[in-house]
Amino acid sequence: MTLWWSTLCVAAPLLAAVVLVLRPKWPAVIALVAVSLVLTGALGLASVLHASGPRLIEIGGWGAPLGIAWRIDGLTVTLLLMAGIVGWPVTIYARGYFGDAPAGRHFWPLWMLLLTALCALFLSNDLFNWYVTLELLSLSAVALVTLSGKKAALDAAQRYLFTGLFGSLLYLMGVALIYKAYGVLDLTLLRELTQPTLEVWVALGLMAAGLLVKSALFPLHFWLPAAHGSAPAPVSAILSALVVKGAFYILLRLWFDLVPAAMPDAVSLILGGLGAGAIIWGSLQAFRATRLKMLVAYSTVAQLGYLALFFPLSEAGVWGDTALTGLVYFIFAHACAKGAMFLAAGNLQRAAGHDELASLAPVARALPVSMFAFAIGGVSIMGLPPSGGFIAKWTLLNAAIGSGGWVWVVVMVVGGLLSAAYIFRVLALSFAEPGVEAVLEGPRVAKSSEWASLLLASIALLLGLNALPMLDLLNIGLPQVPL
Amino acid sequence: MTVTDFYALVGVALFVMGLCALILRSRDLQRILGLNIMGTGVFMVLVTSAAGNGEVTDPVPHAMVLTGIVVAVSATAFALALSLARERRR
Amino acid sequence: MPKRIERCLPALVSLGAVALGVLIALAVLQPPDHEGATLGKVLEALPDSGVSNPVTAVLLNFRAFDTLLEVGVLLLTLIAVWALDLRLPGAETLPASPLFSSLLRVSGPLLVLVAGYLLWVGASAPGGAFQAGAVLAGGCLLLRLAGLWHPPAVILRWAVSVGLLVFLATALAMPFLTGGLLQYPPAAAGIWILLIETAATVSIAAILTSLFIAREPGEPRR
Amino acid sequence: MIEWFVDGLVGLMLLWLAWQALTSADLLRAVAMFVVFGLLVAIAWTRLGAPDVAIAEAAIGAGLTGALLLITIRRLQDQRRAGVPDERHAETD
Repeated sequence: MTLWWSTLCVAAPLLAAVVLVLRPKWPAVIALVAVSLVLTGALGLASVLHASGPRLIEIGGWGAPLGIAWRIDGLTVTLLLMAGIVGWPVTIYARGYFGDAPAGRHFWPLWMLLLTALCALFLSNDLFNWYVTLELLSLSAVALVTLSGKKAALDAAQRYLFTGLFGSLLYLMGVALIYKAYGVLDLTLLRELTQPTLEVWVALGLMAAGLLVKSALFPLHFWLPAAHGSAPAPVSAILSALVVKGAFYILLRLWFDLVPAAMPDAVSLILGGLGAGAIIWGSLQAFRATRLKMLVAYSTVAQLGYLALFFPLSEAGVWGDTALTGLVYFIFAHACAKGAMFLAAGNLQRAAGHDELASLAPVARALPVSMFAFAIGGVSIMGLPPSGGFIAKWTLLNAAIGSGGWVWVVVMVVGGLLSAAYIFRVLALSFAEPGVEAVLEGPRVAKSSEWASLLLASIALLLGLNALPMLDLLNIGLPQVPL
Repeated sequence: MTVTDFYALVGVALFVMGLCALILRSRDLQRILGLNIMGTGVFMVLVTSAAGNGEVTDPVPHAMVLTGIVVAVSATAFALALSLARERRR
Repeated sequence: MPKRIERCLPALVSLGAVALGVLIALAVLQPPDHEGATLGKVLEALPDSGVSNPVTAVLLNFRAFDTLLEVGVLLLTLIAVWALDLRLPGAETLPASPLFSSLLRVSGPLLVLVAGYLLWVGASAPGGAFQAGAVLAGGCLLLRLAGLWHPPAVILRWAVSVGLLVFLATALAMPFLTGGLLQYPPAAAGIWILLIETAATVSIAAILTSLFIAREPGEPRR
Repeated sequence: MIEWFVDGLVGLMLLWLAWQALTSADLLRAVAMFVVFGLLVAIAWTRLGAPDVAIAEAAIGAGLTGALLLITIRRLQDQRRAGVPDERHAETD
């Protein structure tokens, strides 16, 4: 059964993409079916995981090192669930957003291929297979950014493309060095093999650099705000919620299975320092942003910093496990909250015909559902109870306090305050003096788009109210740092 | 140093040259050439890892490079189309 | 950025890149730490793979999942280029000349023949779907230059997707036959691989040709 | 000895051609250099015992990529000559 559940996650969106190329009718329905199947597959895997624990699936029946294997454990299944859960509202939203516009015709197959790439990436356990999924992921992401056809979006897409390809090639060079040294690509096998030698350090450095560029860790985030800010709203949501997490997931797997135990502490400190830099810098930029979508995009830069804080915390023995739990929960909660914020921002932009913060107030009052969705998403981003973001940050904070990492505690608290500052800039729009009558210049916003943003935001909230099942799931087969 | 090592070093040099061009050149087309040459450098390191030991060569790196070449041409086609589109909206 | 830093940028970048290159070069020159673990397995499993060319065996059997996704990358690129909506002028053909048309009459069938040969021989010697597809695309482009390439939109859409469709259908059919994803029954593996490769060759040729033309079929012409 | 001579020549030519392709200000010349570079890479693959890769490199890496680069240069020139921005892409939304 495990085979079918996991196959479903990859095959359903891939088949949908081909069908959409062949016969572009009822695209939203086909996409919705595919996303539902991904979700079904992920839920099926979760139940199998509960019943019989983590396992490997050997594609082609060869097994490593000859063939490629999929790895089913708590981390994989949690992230697959994330893809399915975020995919649902985004698909509904996109149907209302694109309508019959020509750009929409291409959105659907590209989105399905992106989802295929993401699911294959989360399942994979093979260094070269990851390269292929990474390319599929970034190329589809870049193509989605171009859909608005505007000059700014095309320029951002070009930068995104070059940066992404650059990152892939750095990663591939690292893979080449590893293969040269050990003749193996499977991560589980490599875990037993890698030694702290020069070639392993160089390879790891290259792979990490490539993946950090792709996951936009400060100061390698330079491509992100323009790309995420100028893409069509459903695309921004997909990029911020899901795509950046793909590269980070690989980094996380490498951290657990490829990095030899003799890793100098300085490396994780540097990564943590970059994370702290991201939190402070990204938040300040978000606070200074004049456009709503840029504000949300810079918020992503800041939030990605929390992911990097995990690395120094992971080496603190038992607190490392706590930190990992917090991290994965953070990834999930951020995906829902940030996705919801981008969708809501897209509604405001749609209705107003622009997204200049200074003159959005009338529109904000005209779209209470979207504002409410933005607010709930914001609560989770700030890390206030009872949201998923609260559970995630609380867990990370616990790990930091428990392991005596007071610097990280301070960074997280300051980051929370700063995020509150920029999110309240947006929420204040609702409470502005009612003097100006709402002038809606843009096209009408579909009701389904408004409710889709609220749906996603509510999931972020639900993650906080009902955290235990999720936490149980992701603790199955938790990866361990080599000691 | 063997012939294989020599080619591996050529590959590294190509990687470095392509990388510099990608960062320093301003025109799209030159940067795309840079990416392609950088990729060729990586492929060369991969292929030399196959010829490493013994009489029989390992086919896995060859398959990886074949895949890589196809991915590279796809990315190149897309990048070129994108630069045309950008030029049009200028 | 201050002017002075900007002026030094090329030197700084080059210096950094060269330093990186030296590190990679040192790593590359380290002797390998293995006796070809994968290579041994490849040679051991080759008789069961359905083909005798080890590279084809890796691409379409041992690591076929990579190749499946790679065909996906090709199709993705085509959709991406179509989405850019370049609005290129209608036809980019060469003026008709008797020399060119006679060249075409000779080279057209020849290229199809070469492509078919490459596809067939890929099972046992260098060659395979990607090489065959590229050669076939060359032929299609020649036709296009002569103004003779007008496939109906529906056929072109099927041609670009049939490779992925057949590959995926095969992958999904295998669990019923052998119980494993993309796990061929050893006796018939060669036939399944040939089936996938044939479909893939058609798609690769169609996609590469369409990437070159860069205009979605069925789009209004300028 | 003769082998070293051939391989040394191929390797150094590769570096020289890559340098030319990357530094030439004339784009057409750069692309021409790149195509020759691709063909030489194919030779390098055969020297390294990878004939499958060599065929693919010659057909795709040099041939197809080269053709794509050339047609793009031509299309860029055409577009510049036409010079009229497309109304349908005027900034909306």
